[in-house]
Amino acid sequence: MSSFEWSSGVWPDWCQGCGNFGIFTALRMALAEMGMDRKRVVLVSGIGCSGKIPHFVKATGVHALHGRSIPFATGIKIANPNLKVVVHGGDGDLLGIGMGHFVALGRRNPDILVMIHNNWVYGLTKGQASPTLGRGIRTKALAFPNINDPVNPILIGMASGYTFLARSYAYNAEHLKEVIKAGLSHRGAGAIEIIQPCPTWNNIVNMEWVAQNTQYLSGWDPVVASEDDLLKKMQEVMRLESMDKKQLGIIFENRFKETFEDRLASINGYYKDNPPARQRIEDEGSSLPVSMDKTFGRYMV
Amino acid sequence: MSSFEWSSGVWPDWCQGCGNFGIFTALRMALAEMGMDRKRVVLVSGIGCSGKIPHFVKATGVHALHGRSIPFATGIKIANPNLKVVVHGGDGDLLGIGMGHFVALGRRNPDILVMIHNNWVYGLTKGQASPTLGRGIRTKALAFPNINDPVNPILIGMASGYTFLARSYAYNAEHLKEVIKAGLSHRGAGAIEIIQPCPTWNNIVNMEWVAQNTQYLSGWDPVVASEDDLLKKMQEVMRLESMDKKQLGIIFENRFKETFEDRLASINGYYKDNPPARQRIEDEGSSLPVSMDKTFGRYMV
Amino acid sequence: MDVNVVIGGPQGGGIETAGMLAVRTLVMAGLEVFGDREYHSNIKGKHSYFHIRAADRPVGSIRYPVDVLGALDAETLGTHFHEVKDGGVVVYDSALSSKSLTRIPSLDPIRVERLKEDLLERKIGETVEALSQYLGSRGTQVVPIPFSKLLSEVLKFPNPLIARTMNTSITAALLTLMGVQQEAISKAVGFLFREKEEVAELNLKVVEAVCDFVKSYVKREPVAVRRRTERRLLVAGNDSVAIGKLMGGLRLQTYYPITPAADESFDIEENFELRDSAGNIIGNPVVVQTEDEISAIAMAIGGALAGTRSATSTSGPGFSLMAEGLSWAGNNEVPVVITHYQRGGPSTGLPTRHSQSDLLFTIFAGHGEFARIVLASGDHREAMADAVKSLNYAERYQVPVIHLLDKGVANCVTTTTLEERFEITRGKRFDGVLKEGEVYRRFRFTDDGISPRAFLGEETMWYSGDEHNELGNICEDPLNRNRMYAKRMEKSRRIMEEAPDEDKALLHGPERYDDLILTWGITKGAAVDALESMGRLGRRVAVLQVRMMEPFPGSYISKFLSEAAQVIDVEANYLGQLAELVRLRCGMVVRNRVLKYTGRIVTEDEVASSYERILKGEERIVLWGGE
Amino acid sequence: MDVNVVIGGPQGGGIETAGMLAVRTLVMAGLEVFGDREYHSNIKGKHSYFHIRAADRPVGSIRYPVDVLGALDAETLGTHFHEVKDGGVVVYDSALSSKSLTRIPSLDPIRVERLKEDLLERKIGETVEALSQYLGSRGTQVVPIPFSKLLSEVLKFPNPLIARTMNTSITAALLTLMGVQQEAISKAVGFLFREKEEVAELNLKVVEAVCDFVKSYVKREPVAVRRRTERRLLVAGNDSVAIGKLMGGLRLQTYYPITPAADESFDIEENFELRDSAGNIIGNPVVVQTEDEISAIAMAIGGALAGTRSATSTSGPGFSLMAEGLSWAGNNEVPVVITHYQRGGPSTGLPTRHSQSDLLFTIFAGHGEFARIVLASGDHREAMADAVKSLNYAERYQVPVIHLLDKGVANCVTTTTLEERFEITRGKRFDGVLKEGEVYRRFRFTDDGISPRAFLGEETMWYSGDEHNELGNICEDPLNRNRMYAKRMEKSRRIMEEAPDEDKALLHGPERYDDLILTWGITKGAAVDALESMGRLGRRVAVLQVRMMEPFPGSYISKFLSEAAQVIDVEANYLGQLAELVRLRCGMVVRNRVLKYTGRIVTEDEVASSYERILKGEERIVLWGGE
Ligand SMILES: Cc1ncc(C[n+]2csc(CCOP(=O)(O)OP(=O)(O)O)c2C)c(N)n1
Ligand SMILES: Cc1ncc(C[n+]2csc(CCOP(=O)(O)OP(=O)(O)O)c2C)c(N)n1
Ligand code: SF4
Ligand code: SF4
Ligand SMILES: [Mg+2]
Ligand SMILES: [Mg+2]
Repeated sequence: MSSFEWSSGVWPDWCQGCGNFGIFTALRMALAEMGMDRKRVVLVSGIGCSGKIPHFVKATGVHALHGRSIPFATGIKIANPNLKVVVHGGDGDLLGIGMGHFVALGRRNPDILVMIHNNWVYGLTKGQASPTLGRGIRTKALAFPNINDPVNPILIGMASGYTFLARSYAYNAEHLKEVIKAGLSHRGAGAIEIIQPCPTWNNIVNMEWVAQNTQYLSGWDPVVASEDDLLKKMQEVMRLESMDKKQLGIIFENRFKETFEDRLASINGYYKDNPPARQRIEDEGSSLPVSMDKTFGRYMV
Repeated sequence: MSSFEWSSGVWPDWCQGCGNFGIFTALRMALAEMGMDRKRVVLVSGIGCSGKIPHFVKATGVHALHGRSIPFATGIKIANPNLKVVVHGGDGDLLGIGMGHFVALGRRNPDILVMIHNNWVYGLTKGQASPTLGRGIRTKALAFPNINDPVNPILIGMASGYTFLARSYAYNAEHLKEVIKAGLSHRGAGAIEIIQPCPTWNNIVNMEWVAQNTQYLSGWDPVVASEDDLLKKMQEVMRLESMDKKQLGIIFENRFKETFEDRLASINGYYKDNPPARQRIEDEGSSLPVSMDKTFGRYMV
Repeated sequence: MDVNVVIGGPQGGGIETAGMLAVRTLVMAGLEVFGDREYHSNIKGKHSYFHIRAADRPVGSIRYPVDVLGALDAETLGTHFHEVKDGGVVVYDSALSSKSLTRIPSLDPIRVERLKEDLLERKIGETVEALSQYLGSRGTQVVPIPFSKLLSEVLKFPNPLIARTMNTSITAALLTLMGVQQEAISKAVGFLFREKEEVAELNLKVVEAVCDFVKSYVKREPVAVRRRTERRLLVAGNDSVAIGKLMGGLRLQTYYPITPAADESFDIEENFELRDSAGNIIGNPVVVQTEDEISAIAMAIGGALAGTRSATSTSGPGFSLMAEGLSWAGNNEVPVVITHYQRGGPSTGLPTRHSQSDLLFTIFAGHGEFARIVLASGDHREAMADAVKSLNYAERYQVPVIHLLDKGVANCVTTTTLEERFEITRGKRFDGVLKEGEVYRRFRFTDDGISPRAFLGEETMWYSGDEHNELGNICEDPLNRNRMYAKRMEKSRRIMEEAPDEDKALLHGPERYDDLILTWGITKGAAVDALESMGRLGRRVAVLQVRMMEPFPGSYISKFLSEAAQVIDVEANYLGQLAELVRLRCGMVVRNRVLKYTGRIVTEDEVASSYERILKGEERIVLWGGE
Repeated sequence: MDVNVVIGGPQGGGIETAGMLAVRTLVMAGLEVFGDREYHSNIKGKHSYFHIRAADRPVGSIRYPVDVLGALDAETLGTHFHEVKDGGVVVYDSALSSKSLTRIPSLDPIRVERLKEDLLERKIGETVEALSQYLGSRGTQVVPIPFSKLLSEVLKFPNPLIARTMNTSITAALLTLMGVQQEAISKAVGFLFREKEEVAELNLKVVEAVCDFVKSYVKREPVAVRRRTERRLLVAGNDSVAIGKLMGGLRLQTYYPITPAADESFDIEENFELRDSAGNIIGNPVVVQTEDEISAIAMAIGGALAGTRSATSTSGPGFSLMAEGLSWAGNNEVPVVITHYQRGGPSTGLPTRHSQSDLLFTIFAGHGEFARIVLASGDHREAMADAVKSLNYAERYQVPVIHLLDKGVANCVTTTTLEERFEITRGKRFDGVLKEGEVYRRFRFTDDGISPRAFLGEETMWYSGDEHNELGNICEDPLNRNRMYAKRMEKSRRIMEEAPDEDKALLHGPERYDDLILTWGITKGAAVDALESMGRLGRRVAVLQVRMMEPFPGSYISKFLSEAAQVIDVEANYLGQLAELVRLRCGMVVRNRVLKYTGRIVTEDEVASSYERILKGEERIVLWGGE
């Protein structure tokens, strides 16, 4: 299946030169190369330029609420763990209004991959500072330089318990595709920070800036080798993230943590075979013949 | 002024043996010893057992909304930076529903101190797991062991940009008092995680547990010595936080970051002398005589 | 028989168990029982009480004055003594006798002031002793029992154990004084502590010792035990809803803890192994505690999209936070259920107290316009059935449903009968058939306005909070807009056409009436119970209980209202929100309003006496009974 | 004179500048102008247009068909050609001639289908060329101008520059064709680009070249320039509100970006140096972009508690998220202002389109009951004055105020006169006097129900979302509850008693009328503009514009309604929410409803023709005009 077949045919209405085109391309390539079953792929997105992406992809799309794609996705995944659930959102969406959910996802570690379209601005509302914009920077639409410190999604993600963390670049579709594939293959909560130029509002982050301010990781092993290795790996990630240049590639992967699906199964033995979306709930229009004594005995008189 | 004079006289309705009593005591001691002006002290709290504390203190109290004490406090501080604004909240309040604001506070770094009453449970709603409860732990009211990973407020705080981070213990009022004093003296966003036993719902964290699972920091210098020292200090904090025992004391302090008040002043030259709450806005019942041309010239025709 | 009992003490001091023990005992004695729990937003120490009414006919409310008061502390005596009938019974630990009634730190200063004035006026001293003399002088049977002495001497209990069984002691004593047989008490104790054998044994001993001691004080007729054959459930409203949801096929419940909703989720979690009569597991729900209510509604929506019957359960503050998600569900025709238990507002308000003040908010919550159903239950049996109906309505019409309850229903306990089977209708499903080249259209325009629904994973499809075309893709075209908007909105009309009358409103009492009490929620119980005494005033009175609040059955309701000479609205809020809604939807003005917003439920006698006052010309009556 | 112009092109392609250039030029020519912006929820590429109406009397709406269409792309021609008057003017770049009208990727598939049908029916080919022939055949003056050639030959512009000045070119051309003098255009260009000298110069050259070229095509009378002496403002509603807030003493604005509210916060930020006539700074507001709307309302409340006039500005989704904070503000009697610009719902809906569908939601938003004010402005002048009034009302009654606007007001541009002084009333303040041992009571019971307010820092005090006593400490006492609840609720009555009539509703047109148009918000403009033509049908017609929505001036409104033979409700939603509100509050049924929910504003002619249809017996009319 070619990546072309993953286009829905809806016209992508991003600005010329928008990094979202690169993400769109890389995503389709990854889905095509992995031979995904489109019926099982659910892209859940927030509101923003980034949030429109599911409409353009020929898979199921849930264009949710600003900042709430993660809980929508979590609900879907819990109800039907057989779906491949992917989240797309802007930096404002996921790390501003949605920060509480972003952290909560790490704590749960469901098998959901989050792609952060990081353009440092609120694109669709005309260029306000997003939570990733550096302090002192004044992008096009700002009346004053930004006075908030930026969040680093990798560090917040690590502190929140994400088990897969990576960074890539929207205009390097090949690299991004590989990172997405790795993210989709990982079992657990993953986040990819995608540097996504927004030529319309972000006059700082252009190709030149990226060339000067990023660097592809080489010789870096992101995988936590053993539980004892965890601290060292995390400290190293911290070092990577404090470097002048943004590191591109897979930054952190921890395969030792159970997924939320496994955890649910641990307290609910029927979960795996019988997740909510698969359960029978009626019998020819009637509720199932529950045994009152066995199930509700404590209320009986 | 004795700490007794900082009691409002309202009966604290916490359970016998609740760690909140210790926090209440230490707070009053700190305020008394620092000779604070009670009119200028504003305690802002969330909803929970912890959230009731401002009612018991003879200072101004704003018992806000569940999870929203931080933005209430931020609005107060911005409007009147001459107030000493302190936040009290539960672990559920600040790190669950309020996590987005908790992170945002770090990014802004206003001179606000946040005290996290960490009892690992939702006290006032009868003992559900809070975001700090360890995975696999089953406190009294839980039907099953907890399946979420805990957040570590220190690590999340560090990733969010807090400039003062500490941990103390509710039953060690003397230690806690000193930590609070240090926090109140620090200029910038501070957070103190207070281990707060909840004898009613948390049957795990009792005095014994604390004795076995905590340790007072000694020989640890929390202060970031220079901007270059930052990475190392943060890596060290990570190490401290990955130890089996919880470290008690001041864990991290960074004095190099401008406060939000300073940042506002940097883009708004009149802010310091003339913050919103101090500005004149009328003249004998009329709006001030604004110069239309100078102020609104661009709209004039 | 119609007996009212209050057992009070400090929150966390065993009042909950005491009350449930009394309730269960009385139920086991074959009586109809209704129990109301009143407690502060506090875990331990503040005053809390259980008000129990036992009668030989079904009851859905409480009454004042009470026949029996059992006090675990002095605060209870000071707070409730004025509510005891002359000739009633008051039981307490004789160790309290020297206690002050007013120097009690947990007592609200406002309450202290009022109590002092009251004592002064009645010329009562400030101690328990003084109070008990006063009560005795009014013909009340005051029974201070030396429990400590009794239990230490007879049972050789150490002090802490005596303290821990004080609730059972007091309860056993007051039940005995009411004429209940020891056997019934012991049975109830056995049931309550069925999972803790040792505790059960200790408590049984206490019962024995206490009953033995109290026997001589009994002045009442023994309560005759009625044997009942039908199987019943003894439940709080929270339990009812949990059972209904489970029976109704709910498989995903999300929640963020909040009073008085959280117990329902606890219930579901604990009852999670649904077994058929052969004992086989037939499905098990997942209960997820979320990081906030925004997440709770979002996850429930996610579950619903995936084809799972999904709900979330909350109260006012949480519901406020769900408004945005509700609007998304409305736009996307998502069958999701929000179970909303009202409590005292605004804001945190009176978080553990009753209220019916969110009616209009639930009807208009969420920006923009969309169809929704708001279904309000008036008692425990309805709560259970409506939980099922809500899930059915949601899927049948593909709309969000708000199942509206209140703290009264949530926390009051009573018995209800058991339906073993409920109807389940899942609505129009996509049959999987697509023509060559055809793409599944989630929002296909159809004649009946309902698009066949496929679950996520069955086909590719799109959802969007933006206005969308039939495929679910964003579309700003004005004509598509008009059509899609109308498709969503016209569901309300359809629902109203198809809903059975019993879901719209219920008439209690005579079919032909002079005056009509208009009410809803738990307040219905008081109104129905008051029918008999209201009927004695010479006019025929009936009660109209409205159940479907949105879409509102305007013409159905109007018909009932227009047949009444006087309509009297009774509800637990300030505005008379149901009366306002009636004005909005029926264009009829209900001027007589009996309102209560203290956070305590409306009592039978409050309804009866208000009716009388209305007949005498009063229009707006504000109630305040209950502590 | 009454001319309607549409200039369209791809979003981000300079339409905004083109429109503002045309508007300013026409204003400078002394005309009254009203401009409506229509754009997709998209940054670049989707179709967008500016509809401008210029007349010699004040106007508050637009009309169809239009006199002049200026097209920057083929999509504009295909989309709007049917809206051009026979005999009108169409201007576009001749380079478009060979373009297809239907093979345009940015065009919605639904729109493509409809366009194809339309072209087929009218027997027009699918190219611009074919369309222009068709239009010419209907008497329309079609003017394809070879801009590229012109600018490269005359001005030696390189291609990119030609593209970037295409908007000025088209605008200059169409203004010239309308009979506007070049001088006026050049002046407007000079103003628009006043901060970028080079750009100004380039554009001035373009104007010169284009005007020169187009001159020969002009068939219209020259527009006579009227000199006006009074000072006016040319503003969008967002600007109006920003100016009003600044004049009204706002010093803290919090916001989370959302269309169509965010521009207001930009405005305040940029206008932040308030200077008096001597040029001295007299104060400067702080504008804070928050992490979400929950934080926005919470911070604004915080600011208000500290004594700062504080507001937040949002639209539907954000307002939904503020419901919980609003309820806290209601409980704590906080003077905070929420400026709410309605847009198309539900959910994300039509985020850049007009709507008036949040009326009932704003009135009932937030759990529990509390007093609030909802004040709705109908035009730009009101928007400014009401921003001040909202701040005054909030402090005077210590209630949250929702200043209710819509996308229509927010984004439409027009001129308004200037008030240089507004009344400021800060309400009852604490005088600092306390008796020995007395503690400041923030919620003191007073005769007029308003407690003297101290700001944080002036005294110690308590606030709580829980029910509280006079001190602000948690209190669950039932009698205190009744009193404190009533204290809050009774404010509504007081506000209604004291509000001046002009804040309640405004009657436009004759004082004695046969029929009455009931409306609100931007829709008022269309209704008022339609008065003249409606009057021609032989009946006296007036317009009642309701402004205060909560508390609702029921009796004041009833009086007007009851004097009309027919009342016709006109608004931009599905239900007719104002008509519903009237039913609720006045008990009067307004059956005739003219509704529009496509997201496009109601036009003058839609009101006029709907009125005619209503007279002929139609009851519910759904409008759909505008692309
Ligand atoms: C609750 C809510 N608040 C505000 C908005 C308005 N809004 C739309 S997109 C957006 C932000 C977009 O920024 P980001 O998430 O970074 O996405 P981008 O457009 O940059 O891809 C906002 C605030 C909304 N849709 N919902
Ligand atoms: C929006 C909202 N949701 C839920 C609640 C109910 N609630 C009251 S206290 C509380 C949690 C308390 O836990 P925590 O914050 O840890 O405080 P603690 O009681 O343990 O001190 C909750 C969920 C609420 N008040 N508001
Ligand atoms: S505004 Fe920026 S992010 Fe949005 S579509 Fe345009 S370039 Fe992309
Ligand atoms: S429940 Fe726990 S936290 Fe709350 S008052 Fe009791 S002991 Fe303290
Ligand atoms: Mg962004
Ligand atoms: Mg807690």
